[in-house]
Amino acid sequence: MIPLEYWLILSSLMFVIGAYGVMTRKNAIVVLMCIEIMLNAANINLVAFSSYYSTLHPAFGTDVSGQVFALFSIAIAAAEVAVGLAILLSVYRRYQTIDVDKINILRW
Amino acid sequence: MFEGVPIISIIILLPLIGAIMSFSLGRHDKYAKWVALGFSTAALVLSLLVVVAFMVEPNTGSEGYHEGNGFFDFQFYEEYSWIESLGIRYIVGLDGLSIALFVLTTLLSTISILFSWDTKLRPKEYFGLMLVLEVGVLGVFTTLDYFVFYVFWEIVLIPMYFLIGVWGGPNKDYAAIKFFIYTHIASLALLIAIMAMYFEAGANSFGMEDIWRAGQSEFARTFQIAVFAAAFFGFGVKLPMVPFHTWLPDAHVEAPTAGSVLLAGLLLKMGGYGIIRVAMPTLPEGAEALQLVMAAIAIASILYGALVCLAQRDLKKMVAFSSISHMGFVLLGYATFTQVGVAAGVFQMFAHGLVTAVLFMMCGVVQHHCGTRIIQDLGGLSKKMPAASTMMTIGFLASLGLPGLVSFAAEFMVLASMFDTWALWLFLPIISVAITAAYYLWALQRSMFGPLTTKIDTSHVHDMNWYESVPVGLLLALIALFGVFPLVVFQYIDPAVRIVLDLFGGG
Amino acid sequence: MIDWIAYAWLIPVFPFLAFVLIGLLPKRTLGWEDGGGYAVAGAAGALVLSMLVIWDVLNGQTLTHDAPRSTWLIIGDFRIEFGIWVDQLTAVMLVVISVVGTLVVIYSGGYMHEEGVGRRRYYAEIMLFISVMYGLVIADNYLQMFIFWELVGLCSYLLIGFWYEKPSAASAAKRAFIVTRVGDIMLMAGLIILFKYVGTLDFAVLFGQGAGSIVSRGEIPQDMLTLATALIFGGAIGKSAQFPLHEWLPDAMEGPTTVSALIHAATMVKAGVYLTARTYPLLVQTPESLLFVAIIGGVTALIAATCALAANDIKRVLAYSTVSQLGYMILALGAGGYLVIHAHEAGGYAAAMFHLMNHGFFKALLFLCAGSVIHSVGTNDMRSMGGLRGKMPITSITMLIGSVAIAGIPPLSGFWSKDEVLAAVYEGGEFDPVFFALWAMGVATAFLTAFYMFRMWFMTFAGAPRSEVHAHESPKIMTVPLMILAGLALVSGFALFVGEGFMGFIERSIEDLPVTPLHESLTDIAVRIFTDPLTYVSLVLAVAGILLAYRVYYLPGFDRSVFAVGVRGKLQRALENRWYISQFYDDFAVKVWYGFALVADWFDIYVIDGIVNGFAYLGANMGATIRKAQSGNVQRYASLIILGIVVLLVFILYVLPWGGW
Amino acid sequence: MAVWNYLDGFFPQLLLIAFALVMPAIDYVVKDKRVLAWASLVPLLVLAALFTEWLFIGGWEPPASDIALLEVSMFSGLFVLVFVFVGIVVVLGSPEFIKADKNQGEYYALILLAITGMTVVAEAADLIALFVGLEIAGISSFALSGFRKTEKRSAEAATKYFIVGGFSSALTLFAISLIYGVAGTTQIVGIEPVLAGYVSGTEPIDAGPVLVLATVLLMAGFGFKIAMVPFHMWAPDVYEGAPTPISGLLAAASKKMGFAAFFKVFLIGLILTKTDWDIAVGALAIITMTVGNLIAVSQTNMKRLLAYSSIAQAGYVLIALPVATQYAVAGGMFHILTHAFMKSGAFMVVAAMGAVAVGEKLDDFKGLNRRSPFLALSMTLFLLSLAGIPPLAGFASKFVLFSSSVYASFEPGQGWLIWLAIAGVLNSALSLYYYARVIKYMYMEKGTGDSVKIPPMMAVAVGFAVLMVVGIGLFPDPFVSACRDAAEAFSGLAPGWR
Repeated sequence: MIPLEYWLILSSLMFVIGAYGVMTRKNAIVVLMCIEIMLNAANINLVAFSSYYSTLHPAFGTDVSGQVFALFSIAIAAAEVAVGLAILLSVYRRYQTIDVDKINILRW
Repeated sequence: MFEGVPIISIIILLPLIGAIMSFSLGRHDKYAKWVALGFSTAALVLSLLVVVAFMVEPNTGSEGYHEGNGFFDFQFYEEYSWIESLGIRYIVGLDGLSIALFVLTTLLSTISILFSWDTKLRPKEYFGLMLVLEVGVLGVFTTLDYFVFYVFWEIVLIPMYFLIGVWGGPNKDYAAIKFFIYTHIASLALLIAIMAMYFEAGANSFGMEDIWRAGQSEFARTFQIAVFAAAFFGFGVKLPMVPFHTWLPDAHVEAPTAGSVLLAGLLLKMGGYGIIRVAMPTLPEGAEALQLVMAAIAIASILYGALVCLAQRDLKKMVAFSSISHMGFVLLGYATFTQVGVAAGVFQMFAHGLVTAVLFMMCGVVQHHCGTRIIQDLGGLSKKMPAASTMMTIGFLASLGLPGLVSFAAEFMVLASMFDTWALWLFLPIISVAITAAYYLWALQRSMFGPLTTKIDTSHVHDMNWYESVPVGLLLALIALFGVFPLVVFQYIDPAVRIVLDLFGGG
Repeated sequence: MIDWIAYAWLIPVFPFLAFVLIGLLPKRTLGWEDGGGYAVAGAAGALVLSMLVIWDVLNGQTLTHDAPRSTWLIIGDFRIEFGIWVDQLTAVMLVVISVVGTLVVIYSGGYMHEEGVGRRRYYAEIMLFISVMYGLVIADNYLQMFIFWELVGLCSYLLIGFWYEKPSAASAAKRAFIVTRVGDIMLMAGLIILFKYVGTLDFAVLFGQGAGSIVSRGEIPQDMLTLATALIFGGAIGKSAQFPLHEWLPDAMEGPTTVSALIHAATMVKAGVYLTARTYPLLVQTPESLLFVAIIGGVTALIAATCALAANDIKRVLAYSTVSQLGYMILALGAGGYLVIHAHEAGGYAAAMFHLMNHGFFKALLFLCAGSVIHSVGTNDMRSMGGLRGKMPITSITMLIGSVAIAGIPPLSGFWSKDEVLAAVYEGGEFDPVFFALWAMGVATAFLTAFYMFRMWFMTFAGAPRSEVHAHESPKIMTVPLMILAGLALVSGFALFVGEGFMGFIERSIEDLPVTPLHESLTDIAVRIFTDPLTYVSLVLAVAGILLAYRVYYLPGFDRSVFAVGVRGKLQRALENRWYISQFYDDFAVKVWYGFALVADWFDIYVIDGIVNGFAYLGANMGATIRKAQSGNVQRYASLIILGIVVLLVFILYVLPWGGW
Repeated sequence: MAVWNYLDGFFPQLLLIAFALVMPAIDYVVKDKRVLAWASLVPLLVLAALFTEWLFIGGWEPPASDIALLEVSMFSGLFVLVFVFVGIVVVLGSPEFIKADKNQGEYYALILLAITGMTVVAEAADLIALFVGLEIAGISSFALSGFRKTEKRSAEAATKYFIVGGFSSALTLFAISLIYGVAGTTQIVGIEPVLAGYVSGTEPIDAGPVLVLATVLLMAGFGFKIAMVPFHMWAPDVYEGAPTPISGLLAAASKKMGFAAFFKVFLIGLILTKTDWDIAVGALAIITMTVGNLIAVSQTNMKRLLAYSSIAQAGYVLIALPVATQYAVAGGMFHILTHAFMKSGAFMVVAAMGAVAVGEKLDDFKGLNRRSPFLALSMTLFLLSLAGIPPLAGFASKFVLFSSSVYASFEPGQGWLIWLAIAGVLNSALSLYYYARVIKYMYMEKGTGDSVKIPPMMAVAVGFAVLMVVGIGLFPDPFVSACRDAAEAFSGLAPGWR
């Protein structure tokens, strides 16, 4: 069995990569994708912790709530993407761009 | 006389009703002054009846009498629950400390309304706000629950903010906001002090008496010092004390005359009243620990205020600074912790209320008739306005502590108690007596005497209107009356002050 | 037989009623001279009652500690009561106030005739003054006295500034008030000290009345009593225009001459002397204060006399003369205290009060004469007078009588009292040699007094007219009071020899001190006066002064330009500038205090308020800087979130444990 | 009926969702779009009536939830009531504001859904429910803020809100996953016993940096919702760009949802490690109120000003967290309650002005007293209440809130808490500066333009908020009691909590 740490390292890397992408990429679609990466990093965590539950918490037996949680979050992420894309579409109509640097008439 | 009648609540409510009526006059705003005068006069008349009914030698069993058992004894006592979950009650009552200020409030409000008789700009708001102000001040002087006290305390700010901001002078924006925020910060210090006392007392009550009673055993010395410092700051800014006084000259200079009258005549008294009603009795050890601080601030206010007056060019600003100096006497009297000093301090509040009202009204008269208050531009006005000049002279003389007028007894007794406590340090505050004479007489000489000024057009200057001379004349009569017979007021103050000092443990 | 003395409290009521009526009645009901009628009635009513009271006092009645009282104030254990106090000392003051007051009011009917509408104010203020002056002298405790003390100061202020449109008058009035207030502060402080230790300011308690002195009763430490008496005397320094606060009195001559006569010669300025005399039971327990009193008196007498030498304003000459004579009285009181302490005799005290009374008459006379001259000539400057003797015979003669009286030529009143004063001072030398020096100063003053008085008289009435003025004698309403006062100046000195004699009369007011009554018969007094060589010393000097003035200012051929060069020139200029004392006040005191005020004002605006506004500025404008971080770039927002997370992590993981929370 | 037994705990949500679902249909049917508003008011009014009866009168009680996802207590009930009240105000204020827009059915549906999400968060007993609730509310409000598709600013606001919101959701979810890993449970009340080793057969867990990381990430995630500095940057932009009633919804309700989550997770789940986060949260509270107020001073757009003011108000409520007493929670709840009314009311005033084409710039408020005395007076009351001037609601709640920190500071070692109160009052004074400026504009400056007529539904919305602000100020007793009951219920959730 792959040690838990490996999963955690993977998820952490994905999380950091996603965060980095949100901060740096100019294309709003890519930013959206980076957010998805971050959400999925958390999903990996949830599933991994659920799988290794009995080693982590020997007193409690097993628990699947992490995996349930992951299912919920996948669904939510999907909804979020749907709304997000719609919003980006309407932004593109008004701004003729989805470069997040250019979308800044609201400030100060 | 008022068995079973909640007379104090009625007196507080009357101006409130008047204010609401005045605000809702719509286009008939020329009647606003009549509404305001009617309701404030009604309150005045009732408050005078209250004075008549007030028992100097109380009959302890009578209705509305509330025995303090060590705390102040109140008459016309009313008590209703308000916010039960926090132990907040609406309690009002009068005793010797408050009754003079209570009547002063109704009196000065009525007089200021009369004095503003020719207000043309937005009269219904103007007179409505004056009445709201009266409500707030009346509440502060009568309520006996800290929470309600604070509520009234803050309510006062709003009408005054508007009075300065709408009807004020050229720099009114700055002055109004400065007044509002500066005094609000002080109020918040007071608020924290009130919260601290409430919790430390643990009586689940904001009642002054309850907290005092619990505090007898619950308030440790360090706690008292800290809370007294906060409360003293809160009250002291209102007083105002040096160096937290700078809101006052600005507010006064810009405020309309009646606003200045109420500001100096009543709002400053709230600070002085708070110290004697709240801070000193409830936190005696704190007061004792900070006695020298109080005294030092008082003396600094007295001297500094007087000195700055000498340099003023604006008549009204001079009067404003003189208030700082004179209110310093109040604080100095308190700081002595002697019967004479504290009683004289309380009396000085009353005296200053009457005198300063006259002074500000006279400044208003000068401004109104001559279009300027700059002393250097005035001169020789006696010729043009003899009545105004006479009244101004008497007002100034009263303010500089001329015997036979009301301030003298207070100042003399404060100084006497000062010597009693600090011996020859007496010579510091007493210098101000000469400086005060100097700035008043100098101002009088340059504004009223000498040849008629040519710096302003004086062709249209005429003497005071009836609505100016009647209020001022009435106040001057009272100034002389209480100057000759101070006992009329002292008889109320003295027993209450005795209770304050008893709270100091043998004081 | 009505017990008039019990009605002494009514004396001030008459003029006060007149004051109220004149002040409040409609103008058309005021009648003669716009209220003059009410004024005369008020003054006369008080005069009549005063005389009745004085009659009672002469018959041995007094009203002191058993007088009826009313409560003014109760604070805690203190009860401040007001009452009346009539003894021999009060009686002397009553005589002066009532007589001079009434005559001045009558005289005003002529003198103020041209004033028009201002007369109403004038009479009201004069009536108020007379009323409170009575109140001052019948007060039975220091606080009550202080109240009236301040009120007479107020009236003085108002009346000096009567012609307020003259800048110099307005300024002089203000000065007078402020300078006397400096004295009043000292008085107030002194009273406060007494009040603290004794718990009351009633004369009856303070003066012991048989219960021993307050020091011996252990109520007040000796050093505090000394301080208190010195401070109380400080009040007298201000009110009686003693050095170094004397300069206000010459300035006060800006008021109408009647006011100068009444307030600044006969009555109010005597209040300081009265106060010092009244405080005698305390003063004699503090020799240091007494010495202080005497020195101030002596110095004042001499300095004021020198200042009078070079004055050209007729009223200023009289004003300095007043200051000088007040110095005499104070000097006599100081010396008299030593006599009471060491010899148990009241000579100095009695002399001071005797001089007070005589001076009240002759100085009022001199002022009213000067007023008559000014009324006629229209100027105060003696350099434009001269030769008025023929045109104003009554004025010139009455003024001559006054001048002779003040110069101390027998048998006019000034001689007797001045002689008694100098004798008392000389006698004090037995107990402290300083008094010999003070006596010498007094004698020198006597010489100078004679000189400058006659300089004035000669410059005014003798010689040829120095300007084109159509002088004429004043109307009867003015000259009759002059004649009455002249008569009094002639005869009041003989009070020394009437009845039990003035000395015997007045010393009864301090007999508790204790004082051994003078066992001199009235003839003994006369004999003592005329056999004492010192009498002749001062007499000869006075005559010499007159002759010198005659030589310099009357006989032709004296070249007065010698006064303008060399050392004499410097001296002349110093005298003309009143020893630069006035300049000192203007340049130093006023400018320094005003400078302080300007600095304080600057401090207030730029430092205290500057700090307040600085905070306000920060609050109002810091946001404008911070909000620049809100760039509108959403990625910056996300970056800031990450940054915040990192900072929080560092804080919790590293700073928090390290900080020792 | 077995299903119903599981679902009856969800009945408020079900009611809201049901109405949300029929909205587009109604939109399709009716011509007068105001009917939509009336329809969406139905569930809100029903819930408002029921919860008011429960919390303030007694009688009706909500059915208890049989599943472990939700807890129904007075604590959650009060939050639900706040959300519902805000919903009422927002819905009342909407028809006039969006009368020119298309797809109004979706608008109301989304409002109802957002409120549904909020109520889920309020009632959540499990981190799963919490997260789902946050996302339902979040996604609905992303869409709502971009509702005016034709407007550049609305679209931009939605984009920013969405990006930052999604980012924050990710942070939250990651944190929750870590907590799950450490504590082995998603039950909020279950976390503390595990960490403390109360559960039989377990030792206390020293999770160390992992738990700290989770805590900090949660701070960021929830801090985003409540616009806590430095996670606040989106708020002014979004409030400004979104349709004004939606700004009101975000400020008055969405923010409160963040607090519900914050209270639950930090004061129940993470109470054991309070010493790790209390100073940090206290410091952030002070920074938040100060920054919010300072920047608000320099604003010229009214909505933006109110946004910064909301940030500052969030700082005040945050005081309750480090203080962490029952009284503090009551104070926090009370301020949440009053702030909901004052802020939604203030936004409704701005919305009303927008609806009658007056404008939302500060300059547009000049002389408002002449143009619409009602709006000017209402705004004045809201602003004074926000500043904490008695006797208005904001004063009463600030009083309770600040006093809780004063009280707690008497405890040994807790003296630093007094600084929270001091910072709070100083900030109140600072905030007075810009509130007073608005009042000055309305009453003391001369404006242009004629008097305006306010649409009746908006007037009702504003009037309702005014009524509550004044009413709570004058008679705070029932509200204080309700907050105390709520706080008691709250502390009852976690055994051993003081």
